[in-house]
Amino acid sequence: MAVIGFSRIRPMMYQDQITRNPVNRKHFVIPKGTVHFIPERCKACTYCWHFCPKDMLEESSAINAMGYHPPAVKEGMEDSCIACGMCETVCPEFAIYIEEANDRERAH
Amino acid sequence: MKRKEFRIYGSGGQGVITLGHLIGSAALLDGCEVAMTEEYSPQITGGWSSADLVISDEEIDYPLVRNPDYLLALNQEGFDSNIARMRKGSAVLVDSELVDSSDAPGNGKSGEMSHAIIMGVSARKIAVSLGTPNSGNVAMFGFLSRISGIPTKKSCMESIKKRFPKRAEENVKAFEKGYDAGGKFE
Amino acid sequence: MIQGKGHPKDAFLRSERLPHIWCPGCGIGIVLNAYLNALALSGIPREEVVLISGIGCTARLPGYANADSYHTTHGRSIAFATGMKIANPKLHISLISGDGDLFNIGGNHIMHAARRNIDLNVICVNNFNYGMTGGQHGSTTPAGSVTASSPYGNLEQSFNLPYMMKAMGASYVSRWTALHVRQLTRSIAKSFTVRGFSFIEVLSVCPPNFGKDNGFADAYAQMQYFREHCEIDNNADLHNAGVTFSGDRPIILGDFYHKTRPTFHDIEREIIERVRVDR
Amino acid sequence: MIVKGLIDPGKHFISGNFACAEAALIAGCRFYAGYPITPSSEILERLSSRLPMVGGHFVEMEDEIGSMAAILGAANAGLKSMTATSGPGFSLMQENIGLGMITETPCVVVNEMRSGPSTGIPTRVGQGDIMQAHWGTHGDVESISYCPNSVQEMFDLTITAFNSAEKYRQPVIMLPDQVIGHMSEKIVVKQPWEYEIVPRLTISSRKADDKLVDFSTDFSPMFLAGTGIRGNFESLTHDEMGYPSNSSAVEAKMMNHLLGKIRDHRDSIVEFEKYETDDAETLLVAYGVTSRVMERVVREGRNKGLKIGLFRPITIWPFPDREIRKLSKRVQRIIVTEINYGQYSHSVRENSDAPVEEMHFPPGAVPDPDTVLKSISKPAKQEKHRREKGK
Repeated sequence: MAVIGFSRIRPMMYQDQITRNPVNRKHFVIPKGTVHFIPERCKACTYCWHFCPKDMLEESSAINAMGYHPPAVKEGMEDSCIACGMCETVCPEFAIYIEEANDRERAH
Repeated sequence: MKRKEFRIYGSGGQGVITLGHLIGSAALLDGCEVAMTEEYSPQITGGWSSADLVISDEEIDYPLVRNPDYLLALNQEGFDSNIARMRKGSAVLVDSELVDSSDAPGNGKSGEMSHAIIMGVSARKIAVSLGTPNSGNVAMFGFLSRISGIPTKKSCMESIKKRFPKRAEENVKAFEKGYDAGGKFE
Repeated sequence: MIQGKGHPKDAFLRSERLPHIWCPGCGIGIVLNAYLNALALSGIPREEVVLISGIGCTARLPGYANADSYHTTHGRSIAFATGMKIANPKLHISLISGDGDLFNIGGNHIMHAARRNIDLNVICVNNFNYGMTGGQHGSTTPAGSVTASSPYGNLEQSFNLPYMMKAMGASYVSRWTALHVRQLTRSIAKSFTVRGFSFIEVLSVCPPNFGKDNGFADAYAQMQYFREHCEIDNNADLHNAGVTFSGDRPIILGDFYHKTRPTFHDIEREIIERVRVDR
Repeated sequence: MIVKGLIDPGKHFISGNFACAEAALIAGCRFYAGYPITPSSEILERLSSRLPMVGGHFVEMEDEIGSMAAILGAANAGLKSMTATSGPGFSLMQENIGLGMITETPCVVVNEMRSGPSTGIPTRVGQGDIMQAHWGTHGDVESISYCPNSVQEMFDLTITAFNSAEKYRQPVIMLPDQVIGHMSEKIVVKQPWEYEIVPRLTISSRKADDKLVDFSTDFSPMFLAGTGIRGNFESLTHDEMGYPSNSSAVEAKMMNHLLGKIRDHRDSIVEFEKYETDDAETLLVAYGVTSRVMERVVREGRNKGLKIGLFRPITIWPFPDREIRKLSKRVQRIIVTEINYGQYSHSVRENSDAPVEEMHFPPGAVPDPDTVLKSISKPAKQEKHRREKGK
């Protein structure tokens, strides 16, 4: 299984220190992602829309069986996702995930 | 052999429980049933300890000792605290160096006769003379075997060898000395 | 809106049991998410993975993971895991339970498991109170905090868990929050590779109990506090790493300590090899 | 299968505690977790030396709570496991004995009864844990508890206890008293292949939708950690998938399974011994070391012409109710003799048609047969101890 949002983690978990390398902007392609929702699991904790770095999510007017308003992509921001995976990793409910669109094309 | 009861009583460190085990396993080799219970004071060293054995040809129901047929007193306390329960025909074996039995009832001084026969050998002295000061209990073992015939000498030897595989020789010597010393009461 | 069919982690979950029992915004779900990510990263065969927990909100976590899971008695999960790991050292045992379970009722067991250096991966989700019973104070509740059983402010000093576990002899100690998911994931993955007792504290939120009583309007507010007040210092002096929500001191996070020493199993195996006569 | 390193076949002169430890190894015990406590410490000491010799695991835990939890953990990793303790430790273990019951984890708990309550007299005998062995843990359980009265029986019943634990999948209690544990006697050890050893029944594979436990059968196999079953071991009331449930219907189904597996097989569990009961007018009921005293009482009483017999339950639990009932129809009175202030007498009275008298002996000493015989010869004053003060 691919671990979305972790594909760019260097295998540094075996090292003691967490280090960062500078990004070469010439070679770095910003990835694209698609947001998927599983609204029936959502409990509207608000984390995904609060912590999305692109601020592209919001509470929707839809209502699920538990009575919560699951999130939705803001109008006009459908292409804004950079597949960072933040929403997926902070979602306590396994109700949101990202598919990385251009994973193979991306240059390293 | 009918049910016989034994009580061994001494200080912690004298090898009372070990002696009980030696007697018990030797009696087993003689084909007897044995039940042994033990008791000791809360102090590990310096307190008292006692081992009670019931040896019989028949299955043993009540496993505890009430009126010993043989008392092995390895210290004064053991003698004093048990002499009153000794009955006619029973025998009291003491380490004569460590136990002063002169005051005991039945020794002529007191009016009441307990009828128990009191016999003593210097078990500790024997052990010291052999250069193994801790084998006083084994000398008492020899003494008991000589006086009571329970367990037989042959089984005693075997049980000593089994118990002390590395120090069999010195312990057999202590046993022999104790056994010989008991000869004077025959 | 694109509606997904199945979450990529559903294969790792007992997804038929979702949605789970935790409150909206509870950090435990995030820890489960991070744990499953770490498991995928580590490549350990799932057949060898065992999750054990005691009683409490966090203790329900293993029940949602699609692996062998053991929901035991309150506070005794560490002792249960000790027995299981000694009996079969090949198992990768993760112990995921709450602060109340591991450090209040189970405090004695965890310190002895660390001392023995039993090869367990312990993840303690610390929500600063007893969540399941309605938010009473425990040994990790910061002094002064208001809870269901400390209405005038908690009068007791709280435990500083990383400091304590290092002192008890743990081989690996780190602390993150439910918001520092990537670091947490790395730490969990690392703890799989640590031979010996590893301990990870995850500071979490308890919106309806601890959060509400202590000035956090909702789950997000407490997460936001973590975002603003946490400081990563891998070389921190753990003595000063106590947690407070007063805002005057940062909450110290980091990969604090990693030093391996022979485990119980290493030494035991040597003894068994030396004395065994049955073959 | 012959395993090297087990006790040699033949005659041995060893203590009850050592016999218990050696029997455990024969029964296949390969994990021991415990905490030292008089009078059971010799079991722990013996196994600390013996288990590594046969490739087994030994751990001295921080307390009895941890010990009980650890043996359940080890049992779920596939090893036959045991712990031994005495009163105070047995009280601490009760919580996790309940865990073993609801999760159907086989293991053996040896509780050597000493004087009580609380710390009591650690080095002296008592029989005050009889009710605790059944009703110690909260909730409803059916206990299997064995009460040996000799070192040979301590040896044999330890093997039986392991077998029952495997067969009925629950913690099984050994309930010797201090005297039996510390007493040394002759035991005869048979050749290893002469002992019936019940192996563990385990699930070898499972599809996602397969049940984890089958409540409709009494003997369902157990899943072991690390075998790819992906089961859920649950201390909460759970359904056949192993998942927790708040439903009283599920609770009823689970309890029916847990209690039923013992109740339905009561006949193959219950063991007892009768001595001179055929024409007895007075029936003594005694267990453990007390039964040895009463055997002497019966023997001496018969010599004096008293029509007196002895019934000795070997399984304290399940209670030998039908056997007591049957005997009670023939005898004039039943006297329950025990080293406590009246525990087993409750169950005997409940199942007796004859009047039941209690003979209590204060914990700390083994009763003297002569005294017992004297008081039996006179009509007994019922429940003397309890009433003295009130009058």
